[in-house]
Amino acid sequence: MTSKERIAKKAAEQLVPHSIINLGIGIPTLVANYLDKDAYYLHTENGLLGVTSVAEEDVDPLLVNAGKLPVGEATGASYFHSADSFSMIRGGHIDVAILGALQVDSKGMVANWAIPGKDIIGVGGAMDLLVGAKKIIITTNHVAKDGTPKFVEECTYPVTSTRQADILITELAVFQWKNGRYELTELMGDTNLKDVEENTTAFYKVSEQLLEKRR
Amino acid sequence: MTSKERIAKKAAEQLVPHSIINLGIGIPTLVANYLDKDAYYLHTENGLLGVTSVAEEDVDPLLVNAGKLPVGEATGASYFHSADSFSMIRGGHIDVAILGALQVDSKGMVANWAIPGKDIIGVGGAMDLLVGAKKIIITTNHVAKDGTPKFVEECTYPVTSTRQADILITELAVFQWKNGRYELTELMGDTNLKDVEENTTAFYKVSEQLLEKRR
Amino acid sequence: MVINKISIAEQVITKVQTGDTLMVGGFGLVGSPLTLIDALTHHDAADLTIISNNVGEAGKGLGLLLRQDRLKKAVGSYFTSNREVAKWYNEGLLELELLPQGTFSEAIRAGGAGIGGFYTKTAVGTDLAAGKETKLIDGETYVLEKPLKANVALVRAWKADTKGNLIYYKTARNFNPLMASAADYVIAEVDEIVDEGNLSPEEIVTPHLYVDAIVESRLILTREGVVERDI
Amino acid sequence: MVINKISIAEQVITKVQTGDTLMVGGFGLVGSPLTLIDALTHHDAADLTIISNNVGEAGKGLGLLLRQDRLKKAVGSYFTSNREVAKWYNEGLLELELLPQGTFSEAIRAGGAGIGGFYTKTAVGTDLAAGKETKLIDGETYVLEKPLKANVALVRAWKADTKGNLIYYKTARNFNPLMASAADYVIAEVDEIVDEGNLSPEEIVTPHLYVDAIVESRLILTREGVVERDI
Repeated sequence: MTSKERIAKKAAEQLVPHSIINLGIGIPTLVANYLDKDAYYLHTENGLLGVTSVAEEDVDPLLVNAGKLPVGEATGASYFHSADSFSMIRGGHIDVAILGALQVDSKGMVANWAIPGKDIIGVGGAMDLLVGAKKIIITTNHVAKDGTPKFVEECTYPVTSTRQADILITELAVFQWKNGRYELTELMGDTNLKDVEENTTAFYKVSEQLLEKRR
Repeated sequence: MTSKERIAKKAAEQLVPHSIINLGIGIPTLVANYLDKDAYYLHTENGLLGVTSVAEEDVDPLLVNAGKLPVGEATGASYFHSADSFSMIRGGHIDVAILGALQVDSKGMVANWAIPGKDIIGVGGAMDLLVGAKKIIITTNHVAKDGTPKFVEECTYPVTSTRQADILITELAVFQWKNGRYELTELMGDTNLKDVEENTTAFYKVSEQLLEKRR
Repeated sequence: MVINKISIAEQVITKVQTGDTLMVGGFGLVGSPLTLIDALTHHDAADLTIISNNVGEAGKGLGLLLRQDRLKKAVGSYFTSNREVAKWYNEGLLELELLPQGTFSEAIRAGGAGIGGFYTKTAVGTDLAAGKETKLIDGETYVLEKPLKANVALVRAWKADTKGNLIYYKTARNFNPLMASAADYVIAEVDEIVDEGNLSPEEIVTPHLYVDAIVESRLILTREGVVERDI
Repeated sequence: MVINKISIAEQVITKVQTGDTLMVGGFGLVGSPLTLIDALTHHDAADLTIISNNVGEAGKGLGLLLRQDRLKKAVGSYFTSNREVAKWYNEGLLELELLPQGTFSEAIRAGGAGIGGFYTKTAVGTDLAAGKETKLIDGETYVLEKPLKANVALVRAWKADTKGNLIYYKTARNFNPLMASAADYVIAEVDEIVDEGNLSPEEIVTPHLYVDAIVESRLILTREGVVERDI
């Protein structure tokens, strides 16, 4: 399994069966591979509840997800227009949104739509999902391609919302937002606490249970 | 023909073929009898575009108009929920609303939803229709049951909207809202100007064409 | 976690608690969840705030709950359809909040859609805008209206599939799809339950994510009035 | 007064005038009115403001009009899907107004529904709410968003009946029904025109009162890209 797949699998484990899930582009899309397709309902903001994967020979160019990739239609699926779709999102009817991020900070803020110095010309549904979904899970590589931390003290990129992300999952660790701060609740694979520390500039607490276990 | 029927027929004559019409309760409902059913599209705010009359044997208790009376479904009709229906009304997609009134005044204000001293417990779609329809035609008896004028200097009943009614049709005359006042443009049947004057406390102008014709 | 949404009216109606705000679909009795209302008359929740276009008719539909003195307040657009409402109101036994029908519908949609408020021209300058905030937008005056939400919604649809997707029948649709989106717990009464996949994905009006429980209707509106169905 | 709404793309596209604001349906090329856009590339209206989620793709769909320098401004949520947009924007040849996708959809619906403005929590505290009015409602901060309207809407549907009722195909529905409600003149491009009565009244998504003209599609999106249909 690649590190991206491990992140996706870990995200899938956070989900309660029969919940309504919206998956963002990138690692979040991989989460679908670890879900029982009859027990989870995937929503895509361009207007479909009941997203499935599609075999190459069944691809319909007019049936796509929010990343404009071809998808399939589950039994019991439904289509709706964009205002109805975002009513579901903004109105709190999506149980979990799993999103990627450029940065996440100590205060729980997520930046995932714009890079300073580059043109700000696309946002899509990111802001609506971050505000509206009942639970937010961020899946991302722990550091950027240049090796700099993505889990930082304070976002230097424009934030997507002032709402905290509930869970942050990287190839190194899982962090849960609890009592106004992130708590490292689980180390991924053979990662140790020092690996996380060295690659993180954000403030976080290590959970008591985890410290207990490591003693 | 009864006087109500004459009012309804006159209202029907004001309509442009292929327009979208919403008919209120009472005299407005009768207007449908004078329309070519293939050339007018009747909207009812409880969620149907394409209202027709229905034969007694075909009555469906779950297919009614805004007055909760059984109606039929035209070819090419469509059903929608109440928010979509009022989007059509408020959004300016209804060409004409034909409504009854308790009072209409010199300023064009209409009162048709509440009577002072009686309980104010029902408004329905009256306010939305008066605000949203492109054109408002009021059809009403010229005087109340007790003989007092309904076309008055200033409404003493609570107004339904601050928007002027475009046309007022009674069994005595037709008035058109022009340049900030009503103009009497047509006398009904053998009514003369004195009949109108004696039964009206509102200010109105008699049209030049009518005065010309009567000379 | 709900897997099987198919429920018994008498059991699922216990979701309604004393003091709750309830949305109840229907335009008069058309599209009204008569079976669920009947179940509610046999359940003891009181002090209810009812968000419904009407309070049914005299002694019918929601009119039954009024006679049982179970309603604290009613929010709707046309209470005139039940002549008993005025009496209860005048005796101080029932509070009323009257909204134009378009504002009422839009407020329910806003409640379901996460909209904090909206501006409409409807009612501006009338008694129904008295005390409400107004705003001049592009030279026209609008009144601010707030969203409506509820603890429980009782709606009526025509068919449900086993997942909880709903379609509606003719003008019995009215407020039902809106209310299904604006309550914490949504119970749909339907005439027929079909297997999933039997409703076309394009024609589904209420997607299953809005529906928590499905009840098969026992009481229906016919030309002869409200009757028990032959099942 | 329109009786026969069935039109020829090249003729009806002349409704679009220089300086107009245009709504154009589609999520990328999915559900995009490709035939009408093609007709527009052969018509001389310029200085257009385009309200569309994207400006098509590079050299495809609305991307063709961009290359022709016919666009003054674009209002949408995700211009990244056409890599040429940034270049035009940076050279000062194209104005952009970026909205969150939910706000964008809701603003179009509001335009069609006579709503003067609405409050959303989306974008509060972000760069996209900069300069916008906010309001504290029940302890939470919302941002005021204005309705979007247009002179002409170009939409794509699956089938129209001869009256102009529309139904849509899968995720090609997207913004099309909303835009059909929010413009003074609405042209629908469809794959098939059926007789009235052939669409079920319960499944019609866009009632005919919203549609002024119907054009049969000539260009469609297939797995091989945009191609001419065999008719």
